[in-house]
Amino acid sequence: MDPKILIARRVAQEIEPRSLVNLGIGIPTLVSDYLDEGMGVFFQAENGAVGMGHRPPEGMTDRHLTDAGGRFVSFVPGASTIDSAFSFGLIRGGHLDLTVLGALQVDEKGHLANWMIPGHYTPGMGGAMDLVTGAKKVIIAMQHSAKGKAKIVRECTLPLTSQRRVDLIVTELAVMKPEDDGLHLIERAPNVPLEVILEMTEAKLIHGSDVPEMQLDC
Amino acid sequence: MDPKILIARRVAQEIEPRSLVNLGIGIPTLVSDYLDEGMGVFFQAENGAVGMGHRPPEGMTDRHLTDAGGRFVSFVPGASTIDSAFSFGLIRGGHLDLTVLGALQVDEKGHLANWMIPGHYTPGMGGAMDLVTGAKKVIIAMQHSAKGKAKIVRECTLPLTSQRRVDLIVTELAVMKPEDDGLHLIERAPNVPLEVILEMTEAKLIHGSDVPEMQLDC
Amino acid sequence: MHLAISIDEAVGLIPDGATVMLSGFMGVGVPDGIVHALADAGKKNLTLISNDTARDTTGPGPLFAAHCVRKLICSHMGLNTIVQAQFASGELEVELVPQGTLVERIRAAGVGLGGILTPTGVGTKVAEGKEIVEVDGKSFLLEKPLTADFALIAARSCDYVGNLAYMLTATNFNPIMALAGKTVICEPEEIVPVGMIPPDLVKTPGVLVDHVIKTSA
Amino acid sequence: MHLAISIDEAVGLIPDGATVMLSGFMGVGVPDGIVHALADAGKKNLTLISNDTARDTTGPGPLFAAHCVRKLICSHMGLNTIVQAQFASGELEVELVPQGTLVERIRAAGVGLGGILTPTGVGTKVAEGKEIVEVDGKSFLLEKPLTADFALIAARSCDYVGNLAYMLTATNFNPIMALAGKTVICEPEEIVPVGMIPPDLVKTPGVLVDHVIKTSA
Repeated sequence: MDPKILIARRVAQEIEPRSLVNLGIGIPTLVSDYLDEGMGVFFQAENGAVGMGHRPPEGMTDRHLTDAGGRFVSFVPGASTIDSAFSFGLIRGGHLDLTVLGALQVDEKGHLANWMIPGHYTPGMGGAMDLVTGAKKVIIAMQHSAKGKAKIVRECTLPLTSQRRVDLIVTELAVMKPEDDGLHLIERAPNVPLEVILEMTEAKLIHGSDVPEMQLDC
Repeated sequence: MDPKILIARRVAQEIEPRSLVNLGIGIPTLVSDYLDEGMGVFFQAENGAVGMGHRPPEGMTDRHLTDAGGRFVSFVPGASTIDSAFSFGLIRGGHLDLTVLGALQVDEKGHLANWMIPGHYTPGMGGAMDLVTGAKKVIIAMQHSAKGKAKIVRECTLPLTSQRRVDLIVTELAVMKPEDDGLHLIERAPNVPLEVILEMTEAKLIHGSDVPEMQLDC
Repeated sequence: MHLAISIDEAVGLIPDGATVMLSGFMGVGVPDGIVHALADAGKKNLTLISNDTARDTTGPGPLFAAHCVRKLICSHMGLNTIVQAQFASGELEVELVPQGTLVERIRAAGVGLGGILTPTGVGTKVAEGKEIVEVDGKSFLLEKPLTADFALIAARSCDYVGNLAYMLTATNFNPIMALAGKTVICEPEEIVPVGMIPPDLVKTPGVLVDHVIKTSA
Repeated sequence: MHLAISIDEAVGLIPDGATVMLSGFMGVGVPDGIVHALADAGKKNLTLISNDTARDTTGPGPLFAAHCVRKLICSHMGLNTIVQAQFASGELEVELVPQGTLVERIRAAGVGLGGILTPTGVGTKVAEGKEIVEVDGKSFLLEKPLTADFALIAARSCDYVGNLAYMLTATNFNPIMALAGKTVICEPEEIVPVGMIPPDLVKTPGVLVDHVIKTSA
């Protein structure tokens, strides 16, 4: 299975029926493809959409209806438009059930860094600081390492996005959960040996002798 | 002339074309009757109306369209509805050109008291504190005294509505303007002798030897 | 999707002693059905947050007549004789809040801010006991967020997602309180099928609304 | 009533060195006509407040390509290569602000609050040099109001009172910036007769709008 699709499918399992969910750019965006539409999940975007649906067919797009990346989207029945202050009111006010975001680094404490690489690239935090601070649940969805460099580290060396501990980290190799006592390895990807995960991870992972495999139905 | 109508007509002269105006309950409400509709003044009400017009004829009222006193009103062309946060955003944010309010007391410093008489009656401040703090211009429109008791005093004994100095005080006897050096008497009502005004006023009034009369055209 | 509940079910959710935000302005934009039902049910010791107390029999009036309210947080109570009598006798504890501060404190709770910094009330009785914060040489009152166990609101239209549309000056505190109640219960004038309220007309997205009262079948 | 002005007249109002708020989100809901006209006019030393810098040729992009901007206040600039190059070379001074803080700072200026108290950014680089205010044991950043000489905004519809209606996600920062600019200039997609936008559809009352750009006769 494509690593990105594996991650998206595993994250999709975390989504509760009728919840309000914000998906970041990149892998997180793929998550909506693996949800049953009957679950009544509403997707929010920072730019002021509540109830986003897929990109409409060519010829049916409208420049007034886009996601936070500026891509054309549609609205599901019952969708609504809000302004930017209202949008971040939902986010910071604790009305957003879940945000799924990418990361540059995550560390043993569950701290996230995803908005600048000093001296190299400074995209800016956009809505990420508010999302991580305000959402009820934060899931990091990302590839386990970048160009051979560990992204799950002892302590973030890049500027933090928030003091808040993220709730779950999902990669193509593993599912990890930061807790008070450190970072727990709770699932392995199908057919990935424990040793491979430990080798690919700079952070210290807490784990039992038998780490279960992800259950990706279908 | 009825004292209340005299006050309303004099206050009406202060209103600029195309301005946004909030009228308090009582005498201030009458002011709109003495304005030329061609002036394009918009009346705002705290409860979220921008562009209020007169009470509609019987049978044409609607319970969703009222002023801050709960009375039926109409909307002029170009009117709009806003929520309470937006309404006070306009008020506190300095977007309101003028508010006309009643008073229990005003003093030589131009301080206003209009929301409680401790131990006797506590209606509450409603929107008055925000209006006096935020409006570009504040005019007090009231009868000169209440049951023989002076309302224009040396120093307010009732709890203040705001630290802010009001801009003008209009009564059935006089027009007064608080300045850095005290309260200036700038106009007399038609045929009211200076001595009568001084006798009816507890505050010290600064005035020249010849105080001009109000010019109420028509 | 939000299931519509009956007014009795709504009343059953609200225990004695609850803190309740009630929308409306001088009786306009108030969920009158649930107000009367709470009064009839004889709820006790409520803390009521409401812009005003309207008149004796309008807006929140019935709740005072039935002695449901122990503490009132509002900006104006001058036209309700029952409230004035209960305040004078000490039966009713009252916190008066300037109207713009009241709505902004409610909004702050709803949008996750730590409080508001307002010029309103500085140098007055309202400032007593409150922190002053200086910003660039100007003084502001720090007023704290105001939340509630329940927000009881009214709307013109509602769909089965809970999306709300309001009408004219019946809007007032409704969209703000919808942000701030831990449980938000709406009594709409009509419930329409999902999709009937255009996205740009929705003033309160249904994700904020927990229960919708259906008054008829 | 507000008189419609031409795009050239609008450009003439804005001097070099002005602070300009520009609405929009990734190029959507941006007053594109005036952006291009300002770039063509070669304005200099602008301070630009904008959510993001979109891409090289969209949204505020043309202003950077024409070297109009000296200082940028935004939340995201990752997809505009010209901005990245000007930032790297030191030509462009940048203040990065979390998006929710940015919009709330603009709102604070517009609604007369002394600043905002937000949990966002506490314990991060964003908090450096800023005051922390404790409220009931929790820490919040005090972020100051953000105003501008001009707010340049876009709308779907506008009438000759200046009332504005927006469409879908082209709404974004527009209604908030309309509150906060000292002079507010709107470039609508259409101008309609007064009364054609129903009161409940007006998202920005005309009293906030100073000038409306009419692009055709």
